[in-house]
Amino acid sequence: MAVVSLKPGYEFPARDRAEVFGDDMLVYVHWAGNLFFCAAAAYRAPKAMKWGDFKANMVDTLFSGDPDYAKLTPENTRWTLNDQPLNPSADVSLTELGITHKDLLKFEKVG
Amino acid sequence: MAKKLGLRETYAAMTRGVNWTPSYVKEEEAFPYHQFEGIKIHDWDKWEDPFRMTVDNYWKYQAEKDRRLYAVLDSFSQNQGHLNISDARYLNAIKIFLQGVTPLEYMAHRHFMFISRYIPGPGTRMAALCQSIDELRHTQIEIHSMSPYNKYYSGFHSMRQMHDRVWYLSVPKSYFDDAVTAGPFEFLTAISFSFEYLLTNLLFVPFMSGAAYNGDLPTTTFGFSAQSDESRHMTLGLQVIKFLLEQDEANVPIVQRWLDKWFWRGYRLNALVAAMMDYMLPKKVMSWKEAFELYFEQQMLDGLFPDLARYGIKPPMGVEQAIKEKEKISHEVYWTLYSFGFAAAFNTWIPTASEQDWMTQKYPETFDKYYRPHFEKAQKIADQGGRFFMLGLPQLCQVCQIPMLFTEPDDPGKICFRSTTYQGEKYHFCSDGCKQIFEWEPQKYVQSWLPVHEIYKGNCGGPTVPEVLAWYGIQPGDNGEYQGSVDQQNWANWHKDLATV
Amino acid sequence: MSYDLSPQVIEQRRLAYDELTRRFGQREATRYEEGTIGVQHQENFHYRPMWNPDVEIYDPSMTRLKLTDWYSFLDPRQYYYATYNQARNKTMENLESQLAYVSEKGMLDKIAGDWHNIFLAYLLPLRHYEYGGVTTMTYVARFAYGTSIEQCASFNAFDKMGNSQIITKFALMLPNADQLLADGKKAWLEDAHLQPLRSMVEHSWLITDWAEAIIVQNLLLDPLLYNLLYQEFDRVALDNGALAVTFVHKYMSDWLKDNLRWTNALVEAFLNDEQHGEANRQAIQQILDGWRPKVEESVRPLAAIFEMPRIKGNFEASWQQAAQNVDQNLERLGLNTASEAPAMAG
Amino acid sequence: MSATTIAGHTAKERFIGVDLQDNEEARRIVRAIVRDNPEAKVSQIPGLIKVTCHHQLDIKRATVEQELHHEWDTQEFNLIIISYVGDIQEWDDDHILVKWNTD
Repeated sequence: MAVVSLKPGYEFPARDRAEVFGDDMLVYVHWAGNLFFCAAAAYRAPKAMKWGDFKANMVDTLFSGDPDYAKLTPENTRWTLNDQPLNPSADVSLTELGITHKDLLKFEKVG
Repeated sequence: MAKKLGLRETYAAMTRGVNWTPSYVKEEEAFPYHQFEGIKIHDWDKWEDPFRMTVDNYWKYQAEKDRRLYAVLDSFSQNQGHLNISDARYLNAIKIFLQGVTPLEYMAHRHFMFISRYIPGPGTRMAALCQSIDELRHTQIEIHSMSPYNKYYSGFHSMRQMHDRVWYLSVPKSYFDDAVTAGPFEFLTAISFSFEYLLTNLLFVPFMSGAAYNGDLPTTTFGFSAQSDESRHMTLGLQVIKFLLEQDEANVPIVQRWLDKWFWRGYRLNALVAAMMDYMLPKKVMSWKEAFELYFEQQMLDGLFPDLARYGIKPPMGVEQAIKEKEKISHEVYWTLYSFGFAAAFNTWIPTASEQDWMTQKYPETFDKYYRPHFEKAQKIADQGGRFFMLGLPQLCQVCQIPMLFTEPDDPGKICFRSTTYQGEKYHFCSDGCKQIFEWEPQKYVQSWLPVHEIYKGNCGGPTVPEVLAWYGIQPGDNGEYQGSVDQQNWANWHKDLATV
Repeated sequence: MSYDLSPQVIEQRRLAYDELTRRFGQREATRYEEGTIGVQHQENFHYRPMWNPDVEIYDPSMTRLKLTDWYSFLDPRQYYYATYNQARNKTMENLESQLAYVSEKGMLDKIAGDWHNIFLAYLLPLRHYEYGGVTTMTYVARFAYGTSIEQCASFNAFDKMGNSQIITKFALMLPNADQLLADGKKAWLEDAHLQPLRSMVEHSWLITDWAEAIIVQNLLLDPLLYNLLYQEFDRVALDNGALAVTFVHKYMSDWLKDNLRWTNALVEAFLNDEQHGEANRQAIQQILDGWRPKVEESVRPLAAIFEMPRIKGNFEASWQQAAQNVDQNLERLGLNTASEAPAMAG
Repeated sequence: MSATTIAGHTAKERFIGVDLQDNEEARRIVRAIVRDNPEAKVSQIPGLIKVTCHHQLDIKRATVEQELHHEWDTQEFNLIIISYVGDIQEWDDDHILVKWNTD
């Protein structure tokens, strides 16, 4: 059902639309299967940032707060982007990996 | 000599009798807002207000209530009553109340004036006018009741600034902003019915009883005193719904959708209360689950909804999920507050061993399996001199604005992610309910002021945590771990001194 | 009590809420200050109102007047909810005991029969006037900026409802009350001498600038009407032995004085604002000059009631006196009065 | 009934009731309520007294006045009521009636 409004044209630009963030974008990262981290983390990251930098400077910094994070290796970690498999390599940019504004990344320990 | 009139006749003469339809200005110019929502009213005289409160009686009884209330507050301050609460940890629940709920009382005050101004029915206008100034009363008695605590404890000092800015307070703020920006009948359905009738007992009664049990005299006193006004507000809420449903069959689906929306909005807001009840009261009256069963399932589902079924109204969207969630939300929310405690204006802590055992007993299906392990791991970190925080910012639900912490209804081990795309932008939701609410009115929720995104846009004082905390008005001691906090140390010192007197 | 008071010194960490210490420095705050200053939300509103997307939930642009600091106005009566209620409860108890006395002594039975018709010509219809004033003031209470202003407007709205009900209460003491109330409403809707007033009230509901609404109702309309009826016509009632109603008149005229206290203080705050004072002065003067003739035209037909009692009143003298009272108040505020204003066309 | 067949929820017996502040006046009024509504159940949780009943709860001025030993205006009930469950169907000079609309 559409919004009901007395005045026609009850229409506003999305407050957090992609253009507001310029060359950056918002990305969410969730550690699936470990709810010691209660929710996905939100980041503002440059679109051109290399995956390796993103992982080392943003993801690792936060999730290493759980001692169990040390048990994760590239081999036993599975990544998804919007629930589709993702095989990131360190020197590829976020955009090249297909990540766009407000996308959800999940990682999970397998095996 | 005139005959003595009863309550009913006096009330009718004083409210109904004075109203008239304007003829020198167009009616739709004087009352422009009560039709755009599609609600049809044929006869305002069918409105019943069983309370029949007139202004003279109002002044009389309210003055008496306040006389009693302020006598207690004065005596509390004179006698250093704050030293008699069960434990300083308890006050963290009260800080959240002042930061989160008191500003909503004020919002209600202002917007019931809107209802009183723009609804053309005289019974409704009088009831709304009384409720408006009642809500001003609640704002002020809460501020006054907590003022003595502010003088000795952290977290009470900047209620309004925090409400406008701090991340977890955007949950209650966006809830009420949503209600007041809707049309008048939706506002009444949202606040008078869904909040004041459907959910108020769940929020207030166990909470105030908890205050009584934990020796918090001011909160007990203002709470019960406010609740006596609340009974009038509940009556208004139930009357609003019955009246809308009886006036025109075409109102039924509109009201049903509002009920669906506002039950879910209010229920999500209550998730904060769930955490406060189970984790922040050192002496516990009942668990969230028990309160939910008594005040929602028994009183509302079994009590109220059969009455509404005759109009074709069904229990609201999301009720099944809420029933499933009673086993888990208090734990999921408290764990989130603990994890982000560095940025909150209250303290958090690991529950004591006996408190954890109480949780096991109250939540045998879930606590030991899903939540106790978090506290054990956090304890291990603490034993090594650390304190676990999730040192980042969480993803938030676009509608309820709570971090995306809720799990799938049937799997407490898996976060519930929902999303949609609107005009090329992605939106994320914590539940089917919040997603549905967005899809009904996307033009509204694309405007949400999401605290996490605002920080990243640079609108909250700066890019670093200290800058954001300064912008929030959070001062050292307000936030973080309770053990070793200013409040904890003071409490220990004050009671050590007392022992030697 | 689990401890001994005398040797116990526990140092206070704070004297008051931050909002207040920022403003007043390190000192304790009063309950009025705590419950008023800075309470209204100020920023980061989530959604625009569907009923008017052009404004924010609280929006300073809803009046053309401006204050550099919206809390430079504080209620001189220092009313917050509790003190307001106690004050009103006291005056109400006083009125009730007076009305009980009136009833006990059968004073209403002794009023000459023509007074029932006179009540029908002013007092009974005026309970609708008061109710119309509620409508104007609830608008102000919702849209005024800042708690200190809207709180006064909220009490003002509730008072107006009270004033309306006090008239009803009085009417209910009269024989045939039901009929009198019905006839009073008919008079309000139809009688010629009341139509300009009803038109004025209905038009005041459409004023969108809330400060304008306060100025019109509280500085012009209420004072002129109250002075004319509850001061001037009160003397006529006394001359004619209608003692019973004088308690109601007195209540109303005391209320007007009380209500003028906050209104005048608010106008002074607007006029004295360092940055916006001069612009405010011009705007207020324009509002006064624009509305004064309409207000006078709406009240003047009440001349009719001065002719009704056995001992007639001198309407022209009373009118001069009532208008003069309005002027004196405006002069005290440093504003121009009707006589000084440029002649208004139409 | 369809209205209350909710997954995960077992319907219990329906009741109505009032929650009152635990003070001297309320305790006396509760005595009056129990006299007029013999099946009413009284229970206590910290700070408040719960009076619950199936079907209906009728609070009568005359009985309350006998218990209080002074005149009592039904509107004074406003001073002690904290909450209620049900629908207040009547509140006049002589009594206050709480019940649901359907049985």
